[in-house]
Order: sequence, then structure tokens, then C-alpha cells
Amino acid sequence: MTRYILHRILQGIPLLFFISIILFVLMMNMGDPIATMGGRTATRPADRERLKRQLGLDKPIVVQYFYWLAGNDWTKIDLDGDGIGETYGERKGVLRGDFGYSLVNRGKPALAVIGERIPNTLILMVAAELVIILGSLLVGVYSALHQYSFTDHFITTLSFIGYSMPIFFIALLSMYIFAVLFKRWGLPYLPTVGMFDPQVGKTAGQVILHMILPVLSISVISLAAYSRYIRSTMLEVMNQDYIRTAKAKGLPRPQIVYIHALKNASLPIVTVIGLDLPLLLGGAVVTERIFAWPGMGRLFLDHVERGDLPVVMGILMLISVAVVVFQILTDIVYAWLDPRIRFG
Amino acid sequence: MTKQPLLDVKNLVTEFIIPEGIVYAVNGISFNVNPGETLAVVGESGCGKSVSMLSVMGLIPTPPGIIVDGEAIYGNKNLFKLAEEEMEQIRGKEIAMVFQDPMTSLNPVLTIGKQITEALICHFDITKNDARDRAISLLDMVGIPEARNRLDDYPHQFSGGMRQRVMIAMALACDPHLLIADEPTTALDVTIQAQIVELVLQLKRQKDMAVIWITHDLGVVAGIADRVNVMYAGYIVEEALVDDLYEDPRHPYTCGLLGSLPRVDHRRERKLCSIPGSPPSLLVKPVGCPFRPRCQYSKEICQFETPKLRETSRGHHVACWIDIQSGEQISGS
Amino acid sequence: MCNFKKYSQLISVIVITLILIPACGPKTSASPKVTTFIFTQEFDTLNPLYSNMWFSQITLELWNGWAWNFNEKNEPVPYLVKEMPSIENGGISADGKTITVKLREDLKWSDGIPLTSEDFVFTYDMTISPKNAVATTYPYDQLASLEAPDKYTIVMKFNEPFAPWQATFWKGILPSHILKPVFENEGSIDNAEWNLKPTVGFGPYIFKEWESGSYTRFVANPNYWGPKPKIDEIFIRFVPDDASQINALEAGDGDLGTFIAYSDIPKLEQEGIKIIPAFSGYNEGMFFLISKERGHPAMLDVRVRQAIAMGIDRESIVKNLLLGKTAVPASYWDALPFYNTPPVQNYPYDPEASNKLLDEAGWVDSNNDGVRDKDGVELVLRYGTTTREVRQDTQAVVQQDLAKIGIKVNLLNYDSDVFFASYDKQGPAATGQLDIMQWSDTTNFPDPDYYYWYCDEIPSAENPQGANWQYLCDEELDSLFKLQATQVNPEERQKTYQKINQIFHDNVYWLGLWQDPDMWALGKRLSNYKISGVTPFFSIGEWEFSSGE
Amino acid sequence: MGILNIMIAESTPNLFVDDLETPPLPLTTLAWKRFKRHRMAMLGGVFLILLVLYSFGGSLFVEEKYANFTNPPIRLNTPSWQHPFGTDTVGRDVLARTIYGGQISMIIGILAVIIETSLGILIGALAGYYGGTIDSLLMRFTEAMLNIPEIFLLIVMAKFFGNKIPNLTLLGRTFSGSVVVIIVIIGLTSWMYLARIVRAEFLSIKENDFILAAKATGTSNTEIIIRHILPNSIAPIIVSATLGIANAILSEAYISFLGLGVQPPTATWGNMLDGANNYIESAPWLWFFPGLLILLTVLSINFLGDGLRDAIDPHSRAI
Repeated sequence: MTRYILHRILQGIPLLFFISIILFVLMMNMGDPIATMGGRTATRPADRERLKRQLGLDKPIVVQYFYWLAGNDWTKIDLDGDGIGETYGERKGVLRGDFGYSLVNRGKPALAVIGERIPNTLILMVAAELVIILGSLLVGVYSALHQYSFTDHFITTLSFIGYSMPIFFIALLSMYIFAVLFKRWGLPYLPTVGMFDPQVGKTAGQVILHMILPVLSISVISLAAYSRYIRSTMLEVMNQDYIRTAKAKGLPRPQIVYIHALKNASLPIVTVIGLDLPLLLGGAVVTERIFAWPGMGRLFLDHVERGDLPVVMGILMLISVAVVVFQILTDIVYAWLDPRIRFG
Repeated sequence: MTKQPLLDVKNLVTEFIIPEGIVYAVNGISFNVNPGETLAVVGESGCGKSVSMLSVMGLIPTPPGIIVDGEAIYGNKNLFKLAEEEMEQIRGKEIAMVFQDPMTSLNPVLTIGKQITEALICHFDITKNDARDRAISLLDMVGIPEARNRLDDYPHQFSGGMRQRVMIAMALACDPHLLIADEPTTALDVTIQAQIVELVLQLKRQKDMAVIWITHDLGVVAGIADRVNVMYAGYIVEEALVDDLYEDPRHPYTCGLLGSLPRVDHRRERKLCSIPGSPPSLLVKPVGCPFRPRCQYSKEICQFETPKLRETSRGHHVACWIDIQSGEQISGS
Repeated sequence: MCNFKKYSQLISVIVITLILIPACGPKTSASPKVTTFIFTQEFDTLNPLYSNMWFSQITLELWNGWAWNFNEKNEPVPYLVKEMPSIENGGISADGKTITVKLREDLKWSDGIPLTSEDFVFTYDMTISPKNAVATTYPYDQLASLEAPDKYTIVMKFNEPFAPWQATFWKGILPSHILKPVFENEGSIDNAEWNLKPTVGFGPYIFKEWESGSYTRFVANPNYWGPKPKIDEIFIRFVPDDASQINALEAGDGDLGTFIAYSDIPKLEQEGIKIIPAFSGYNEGMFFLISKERGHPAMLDVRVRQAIAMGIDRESIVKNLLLGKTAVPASYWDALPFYNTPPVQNYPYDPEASNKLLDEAGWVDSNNDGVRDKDGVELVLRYGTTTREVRQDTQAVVQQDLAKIGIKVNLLNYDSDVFFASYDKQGPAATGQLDIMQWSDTTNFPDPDYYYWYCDEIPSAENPQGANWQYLCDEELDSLFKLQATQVNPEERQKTYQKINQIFHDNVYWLGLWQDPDMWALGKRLSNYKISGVTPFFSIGEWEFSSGE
Repeated sequence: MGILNIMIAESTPNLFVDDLETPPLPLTTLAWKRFKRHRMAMLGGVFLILLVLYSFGGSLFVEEKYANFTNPPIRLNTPSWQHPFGTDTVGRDVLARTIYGGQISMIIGILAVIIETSLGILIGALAGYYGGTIDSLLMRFTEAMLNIPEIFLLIVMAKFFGNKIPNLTLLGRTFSGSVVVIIVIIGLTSWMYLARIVRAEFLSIKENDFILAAKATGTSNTEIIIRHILPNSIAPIIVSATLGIANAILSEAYISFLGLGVQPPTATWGNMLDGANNYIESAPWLWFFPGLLILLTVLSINFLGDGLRDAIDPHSRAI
């Protein structure tokens, strides 16, 4: 197993390398990070030229990529514009864990900028993932066991609708219903923006209250998709011979469903969910934007708008790493669940 | 035979409702099995022999399957009328079942120990350790070497024959009164088949239980069964003591089955029967004799009236309008 | 019986625990007089040298500050200095090349260390050091030298008289006792901790904490050398969009908001929220590409530009899209009446006159496709701006207006980092791809100085950062702009601007759409506030809660 | 094998034969029969036709000029008889804009899928047919693209290509260059799954005897790919392309919603939603109608695709 994991990690490295090149090329042609450094007034020409030099943005893309990857502390760089390098660079490069300094939050390492937002996104993701997994298991197993019943048809239709819902539409609609209309009707209504009410402070209750609508919006699509998937997987498993054997043994239905069937059904489910998990972050971009959630998705949008290469690259690379890690984790969990692989 | 049968099934009708229509899988069959007796049910694939047994066990997937009519008296209960919880008490404990394919009938993600003990724990007030001990002795009994060490193994670590032994151990865990063996040897190698047959016979004698042995292999039947039911297209077409059947098959279908069976030990000359064509679609409710399209003896009556079982000699019943000895239509009914 | 129930209990316990874990967070308690400001953008950095961002700059007034502030009338008021240098008091030399600034003697940093001329010199040194990638070196790069003869005096020497000095110098002072060691150790203050956590300042408030994406907190400075501030704590909350800001203001969660969209004003006023327009010199307007090489030939003709000016119903845009909350500027210097004297007259909305002018100029619809043309060239213009909603809305209205006088415009929108990208980054405006460019800009407000129109600012491969995206070289205008920059005497400068204004107006080099004052919203809780268009929080220490709160 | 299948197959030997062995080519009467059985798919198809009629037929009643006609004095009017869906921030009729927006959204969906499908087939076919280095290189590339959530890729690409394409005039109508950009980037960011499907199909089909026979007779590779393998793997491609349209419409909506998509005044359902969160309370009609139309379209296509999958590609399973 250890060898297998090591092998997978080694496989992931060239993949990440590949991704970083694709992204870097795309990023280089994005906008001019210096254009918006002037704030409300356009950056002055002399400052543009100087900043480009000082931030290393005047270098050819290959050099910039290399600096990003391996740093520039081994070479002298030109700061005063005389064309001769006089001081050693400060960047260590991604390979040594330095993603560079943010071009927007000047003086702040990109990783620190991202790091501040990660917990906020994670809290949203973990909650959403819990809702998704528990909810879809509940719904999927239920409708598999009651195949062709009215509830099953109802759930199937509903999950189709949920699956087709654009996140922003769910978000806008739920904001309108649970905040605007509820308020209008004098019902207790939910907050729509931010992570907590500053007047109250960042208490657990506040955060949970503010999380309800964003989590709902992120969850609906996956919830719908996974319930459908779990339903069909469960149906398939419930038709297996060993389920008939278990029934023939006179086991009670819950034990058959939750131990015999679910354990088998969980194999494909774990794979799908495990591989999708990091992709859920995509949903966070829109959700965080609408609900003003101070997470990584909003950070991405804000910084992509201002061409903050180090931060944007950092976010994308972190996600890519997460995807690779989750692929490996999924394999491990799969092996743990399936004795045929564990011992095979 | 004044003794009350262990299981008495009357007029069982099982159908499946699928988008294309209704599958008439079992069309009103009656049979019984006495304590300690071995009943063989013989027929081609798809003749309804498995479905009828699964109906008795309450294992027909519903939907699409439904038991339309009939009763199955076990003890003094009609199994078809029992609540699910009561049925759970009978399944595994009173009536156990061994299935055809040991490769797919064992849960791949649970240890065999777990799979054997869970039935014990479920049906008896027994601790986990006791259940394990019993599982070990069961595995010993069915001839699995080093049973104690293999308890925590997973099914994929066993060969096919060994798995079927595990299945049998599992079925026998609660000392059932009736064991339904649904083609338990079909998926196995020929050499292993004989071992499994021998094992079941031996255990049957040890435990004094009744066995219903479902098979399409008449060769197996001769060695183990007391009585034989021959099924075709959802009907029982012939019912006889095993020797009677072999000596004197009365249904053209049985005759065909026996004809296709190589029997080197049989001295008697016999008219060679063969069965042309293929079994009918069960989507159409047959009018007349279901076997008519393939029957070389068929007469006009076969087209319109479904033959009922009639007794030809003591304990020997056949559902046919024709007396195949003479080739003449029987008179009366 | 079966052990299934045990499992389900175990599972539910795990689930509940998992749900509860994130629920245990830190608690912050509220203290007495706390006011909440709503900002729609988060600071990039708090170091004044590294940010030109408006929100960061205005916040400077809380914890740092300018050497002199501008009041609600945009007049300079001394803050760190004893008096404003002038020719009369000898602060400005007769030739205008030397400015002497006298500092107050009671200044101190929040950690008790005195604030002296040394900090001013250090600020200057840091700005122009090539080792620091500061946002701008202007105007310090204009200095010939900076000297500090004693602890409370600084002498600024220029090669040429530098007229805009008041509006540009000493916007924020760095604490040399904190940052000098950093600079000496690391070779740069680019990544100093102080930039993001400036716990040492000298304003009425000091920085307390900054939670990324959420808020920044400032508390009263116990070591403040001026009068003690009235409010204990200022909580700046970041919200991502206007809607959140309006919600917060309406709900009373926020006491102050800014950049209020015109369309939201009536709703807020209904809630008893005060709206204050602060003129910061910004005007939303159209810049025209007037270039033989890159532009549309029609734009070279002043009559076409005049036709555009009279063909757009700007009053209607202001009235409907901006709910009449502002006005159409006649001059780029509308917010500086002193430099717009006598005021130039605005072009009226007169499509008839436009049509006549276009006909005269030879642009007629000869092929009857609804668009005027001349010599086979259709009068189709590229009209670009950013993706801001009000700009896109304006574009749609303008497109319709101009269609009526036979001018077709194609609308283009860009993210601001693309739109404002420089020539070498293929910025669409900088590379002359847009005949009409719309954005909002100001001068060195409250100074009228302006450099976009210099001939040597025209971008090219040799001058990739040039700012003259109009590609217009008007020799007379060029020399007038260069002249005013050296006119330390306001009256002389006023006369120069009179000429500049007239040239702008007659040639329609720039067409104002609406005056773009910063709209401030102040909640009912606050009182005794004054807001300046330049240094909005210049009197923040005097702000008070209304009685009863 | 499930018990049900065994039993039914057992008890009715000739009943499910056609289900057990998929016909090599779809759209036989059988497929149509299966499709018809799928009630939701039929419903989806009907709805989709209605939506297409709404968007394309609607233009017979409403002129594009009207959809782009600004009238600031009536901005943000609530729905009324004159403007059943209300008016937007510059007084344009929302109903008319949903009609023309629908056209653009659907055109984007279809054209993007054409790009997506072509790329997916090309890359999948090359990788699957040639194998070896080409395969591993292409699949690494596919994997790399799959590794980044689509929305991030879309945003980055939207910035990359943003406004590099001028406005186009086609059939007397002017389209914002951003429409082309969006089509291209959606195509460029969505081909990966299809490429994998096609590759898998190719891998299995190329081992068949008739391919070996074709090779032996000296048929060129291109011809084998186009004539022999592709037609045999068309079923999953059709299903994937159908569902791809729904995804493309959604992607357009997401990216336009974030303000990086199609630029006004060209309306799409997506960009009509841009800035909608400023009007959640004050003008819900601004976001409700385009949002609903997107939902209905995507839903119909998903139903349709699901039925199509059951009909012509019954072995695959929805995720």
C-alpha cells in the first residue's frame, strides 16, 4: 500500500507541473496588474515602468515562470532600472514553498492571503459536504428501497430539477424567499450576506446562521446528483445475489440495507464523491460571491480581476494539489472498504 | 402417508409485471415435502422452479413480482400471509436456502465469519463468541480445513467449491427443518459437484432435515431424491417417486429430458424422445397444453384445454392428455 | 436481537459531534461606543506608500495622516504642520523653488516616540529607494533635495517651481523607528509586517486587527497628541457589493457607507440616512481617440465631436439613470470653480444641430443603411469602458442616442485591469483601439494639475507606459499644461486654466457625462461629522454619537 | 447479474434479448420505442421545443431593436401589460430580452458543444487509436485540464481571450465578440469527459476483428477511424453532446453572471442576471425570468439526454 501511495504521489508531480505551465501561460496574458494599482487614478507612467521592473513583470514569460517555480534568490536583479542587476532576488519559488507576494495585498505572501480564507471556505465545504452525503444517502437509499413508489417518482423528479438548477438561481431564489419574503411576512428571516453580524461578533451561532443559505445553495446540485447515483447504485446492489442470501438468512431489513447493501454500494459512491469533493470548490466561487462569504472563491474573483498572479496561481495550484490528494485518498478509502483490493 | 407434510404448497401463482407485459412465471402449482424427505424439482432454465421456491421463501422482488394466488402451509402457518417480521423468523431458522452461484451469493465485503454468525446472532440469543465457536464447528462440519483461521477471511479468498461449502454451513447454521438447494452444483466443476452432493446428503442424514433440491440435471436427482417434480413453463407436468419416474416417464417432456440423459447402466430399450423447438414465451398466458408446440404427440384437445395432473399409478401424477405408451388420447379425466 | 441499532446510534453520535465541532469559535465582545463603517472593497495594504487604493488612503486619516488636511470645502488645514507654507509667511521662496515646512513640536507616535522631521526624511528616502516597489514615487521624484535642519523643520527644494505641491506631498508618514531596522535588515520594506499590521500610528485611532475578507478594527489612540476622540472604536466591515452595503445601512448595521449608487439614494433617505456628496474632482466622461494613424477619420473633425456632444442627451442620463442626483459637467475642472472662471458653457442636447454639423462635415448617409459615411468610410465608432453596470447602461443609452444622428457605435466592455492596461500589455485604450473611452478621473485634486494631454505621453513602443491615450498632440495645450505646473501663484495659474478650459470646450477633447462626487451615507447614530472630498475623515476625532445613543 | 434480470431472462428467454445485446447503431425503431417509454424524456423534448419556439419564434413578434431599446424614464418598472416581465435598469423590456437572450444562449450552447465534441472526439480518437506516447501525452493533458474545476478554468480563459475578438455582424445582426469568446472557451474547457469516453470506446472497438480485417486490407488509419470506429461509438457521443448543451448553457450563465461573459447590449440569459444580487429585493423580475428560463432549458435537456441514454446507450449509467 505504501509503495502504491508513493507511486501515486510520484505520478501526481508531473501532472501538477503540467497544470502549472498551462495556467501560467493563461495567466500571463490576463490583464495588467499594475493598471489597477493606481486605485481610482490611473497609475502614472513612470511608476508603471518602475513597478514592472521591481516586480519582475518585465521579464519574458519563461523567466517569470522559472522565478515563480524556482525563485530568484540565486541571481542578481535590477531594481533601479540601469539594466544591471545589483541585489539578489528574494523569492524562493514554489518548489521551496514560496508562492511569491501578492500584487494586490502588497507585502503579504500569497500563501498567507490564501491561508486566511481557507478556513472560511472549508467550513462551508465541510458543512455542505455533510449535508450532501447524509442527505443524498438518506434520499438515495430511501428511493431505492421504495422504487417506483410515489415518493420515489417525486424524489426523482425533484432531483432532476435540483440537478439542473444553476447555483445562482438557487441562491437568489432562496435569498428572496428566506430573507426578503420572510421578512416581509414578519417571519424570522435568514441573513444573506457575510459570515457574521459584526454587531454580535463572530460567534458560532452567527456563523451557522449565516451559513444556512450558502450551504443550501452549494448542496442542492450535488445532493440531487448523488441521490440519483446512490439510488441507482443501491438498486443494483439490492439486486445482487448476496442480498438475496442475506434475506434468505432471515436478517432484518435494516441490517440487510445498511450493512450488506450499503457497504457494497459505498464503493462506487466513495469514488464519485471523493473525486468530486475538491471540484465542489467551483461552486464556492459563485456562492461566496453572492453571499459575500469571505472565502477562497471570492478571493479568487477579486484577485483575478486585478491580475494578481501569485495569489491566483496559488489558489489554482492548491486546488490541483487537493484534487490529486483526494484521488489518492479515494483510492486508499476504496482499498480499505474493499477487501478484494486490500488483499489482492 | 398420514403424516402432515412439512411444507404444503397449493395452487401457487406467481407473476412479474414488466413494461412489456406480464410474465406468467408460475401458474398454479401444488406440491408438498414431508419431514426428512428429499424432493427434487427438475426442469429447464426458466421453467419457474426457482421462482416457485423463492415465492415460498418470500424472496420474490416486489415489484415487479407478485404472488397472485395460492398458499404455502408450514406448520400451521400460511407463509404467504405472514408479516415480514414473522417471515424473518422462519427464513434461515426454519427454512434455509443454498443458491446456485457461490461466487456471487456471498457478500464480498464481509468476512465469512461475520456472514455466518450474523444469522445466529439474529435468530438465537447468543453471544458473539459463542456464535464464532459455532461457526467454526459448522465450517469444520462442511469440511473446510483450518476453520478457525479462515473465519476472518473474505469470500474472494476461497475457491468456488469452498464457497459453496461456506454457503451450506451458513444455511445450516440455525438447524433448519427444510433446506432448499437451488441448483447448488451447477456453477461448480464436475468433480466438486459430486463432493457437494455427497456433503448435502450426509448432512441431511445427520440433521434429519427435509431437502428440496432444484436442478436441471436428472443425473443428480437419481442419487439423492425420494420424489421428483418435473416443471415446464410454470406448470408441474409430472410428479413421481424417483424410481417410478426413471422407470416409466409419462410426460413427453420428461421423456425428452430422460432421453437427453446418457444412462449407460440402463438396460431397457426405450423409444428415443427428443424435444424440438424452444420453451414458450411466458409473456403470453398459454391456452391449452404449454408443451403442445414442441410435442410430437399433440392432439386437438391439447390446443384448447390445459391438462390437469392426474394419477396414473400410486404417487405418480402427470399432466398430459396423451398416454405416451400408446400415443392415444386418454379418455375421461 | 441484531446489533444494527448500536450502529445507528454510533453513527448519529458521530454526525452530531461533527456538526458541533465547527460551532465552537472565538467570541468577541462589543465595547461601548463602536461605530461601523461599510466599505465595498477591502484594503490592499495599509502602508500609504504601497497603496493608491482609495479606501486605504482615506482610512489613513484614522491612524496615520497627511501633513495637512483638506476640510469640507477642500481648503487646506494644518495638521502636523504649524501653518501652511506660503509666499507671505516665507514658507515658499520667491522663486517658488524652495518650500519650508514647520512641524508641530508635540507630535508623537502611538507608542510614545516623538514624531519628527526624521520620519519625514525617512518617508522620502523609502519612497524613492529603488529597493522598495512602492505604488508611486510621485511627487517625491520631483524634489531636488530634502533637508531637515532641525527636528521640526523640513526644507523641500525643487529644480522648477512645483505648483501641485499642496495636493500631493506628505500623504502619510512612516515611523522610522519601526521601519528603519526592517529596511536595514531586509533591504526593503516591501514585505514589512507593519504594512499590513500598522500597530504604530499617530492618528486619533490606532490599528487593532484586520480579519481578511471581513473587517478591520481601529480603537482610540491613548497616546494621541490631539484632543481625545469621542468614539471608542471604529469597525470597518468589508462587504462585496452595493446591495450588501445598502442592506447594512438600512438595517442600522452600518453607520457609514460610501460610493452609494444614485439609484439607492431615495431608499436610504427614506430610512433617515443622510446622503452627503463630497466633491473629489471626479467626472465621468468620454475621452476621444483623435489620431490620424489609429483613430477613425471622423474623430479628427471637430464638428463630428461637437455633433457627438450635442447628440447625446446627457441631461436625460443624469436625470434617469442617476436620478438627477448630480449634474452634467461643462468642464473637467467643475469641482474646482477657481480654475473654471469664468465657467465655460455646456453643449446643449440638440440632435438637429448635430445633424447639421455632420452634414456640413460631409458625413452623410449616402448608401441609406442608417449610418452616415464619407468617402466609403462608415461612421462606426468603437466605444469602450469597464464592466461597471452604470457604465454599461450609459453605453446602451448613448448608442441609441447616437444612432438617431446616424452614428453607429459598437460597445465594448473590459475588466478594469484590462481596460487600463498599458500599451505594452495591449490595453485596448492605450493601444488606440477605442474611439470613445469612458471612465471617471480627476486631477491631482484639489490641484488642477493634469498630465494626460502632454504630447510626450503618447504611447509607443519606445514609450509603452504613455498616458495620452487620446493620441492627441495639441501643441498649444501642451505648453499651457506645462506652464501651469510651474505657476506657484494661483492668480497666474487661473489665467492659464481659462485658456485650457476654452480649448477643451471648443475642441471637445473631453466630454463630461456626469460629475462624480463621492456619495457618502451617514446613519442616524452619527453626528458632528464633516466630510471632505480629499481627506474625508479629516475631523474623525470630533465625530460623535447622537445623543441618546 | 441481478436476481431480477436472471429470473426474467431465465423465465422469458427471448424477451430481453434486444436489451441484452445493444444494436450497433442507434435510432432504430427499438431505440425510439424505448425513448417513448421514457415519459419524462418526452416531456423534456416537448418543453425544449416550446423553449426554442419561444426564443426563435418570439423574434417574429418582437424586433431585436425593441429588445435593445433603452428608455431610462421607465427603468425598473414592475411587470405590467406593456412589459409582462418588467423593465431593466435602462428601461429595456425584459420579455423581449429573454427572447433574444434565449437565442444567444442556445446558439452558444450548440456551437460550444460542436467545438467540445470535435475536440473530444479528436483527442479521444487519437489517444485511443494510436495509444502509446500519443495516448499518454494526450491523457496527461486531459487529466491536467480535468484537475481544475471548470469554473476556475472558464474565468481564467475568459480573461485570457477577453475582447480579443471584435464584434461580428452576421445575418444583419451584430454580435458582441464576447459571444465568440464564450463559445470558444466553453468548448475548450469541457471536452475532457467526452475525450475519455471516446478513447475508451476506441480502445475496445479497435481490437475487433473487422478493424483488424480493415487494417489487413490496407485501409488508411483515417478511414478506419472515420468509417469504421466512429460510427460504432456514436451512441455515447450523442448522449454526451446532448447533455453537453445543457452544461454549456449553464457555463455561459455562470460566467456571464460573474460579469466575465457576453457583454451587453447583446443579451443572454446569463448576462441578464449579472448584477442581479443588487436587485434581489427591489426588482426580482430582473433575475427571476431569465433564471427560470435557464432552469427550464437545462432541465428539459437533461430529461431528454437521460431518455436518449436509456434508448441508445443503455449500458452506461448516469452519474
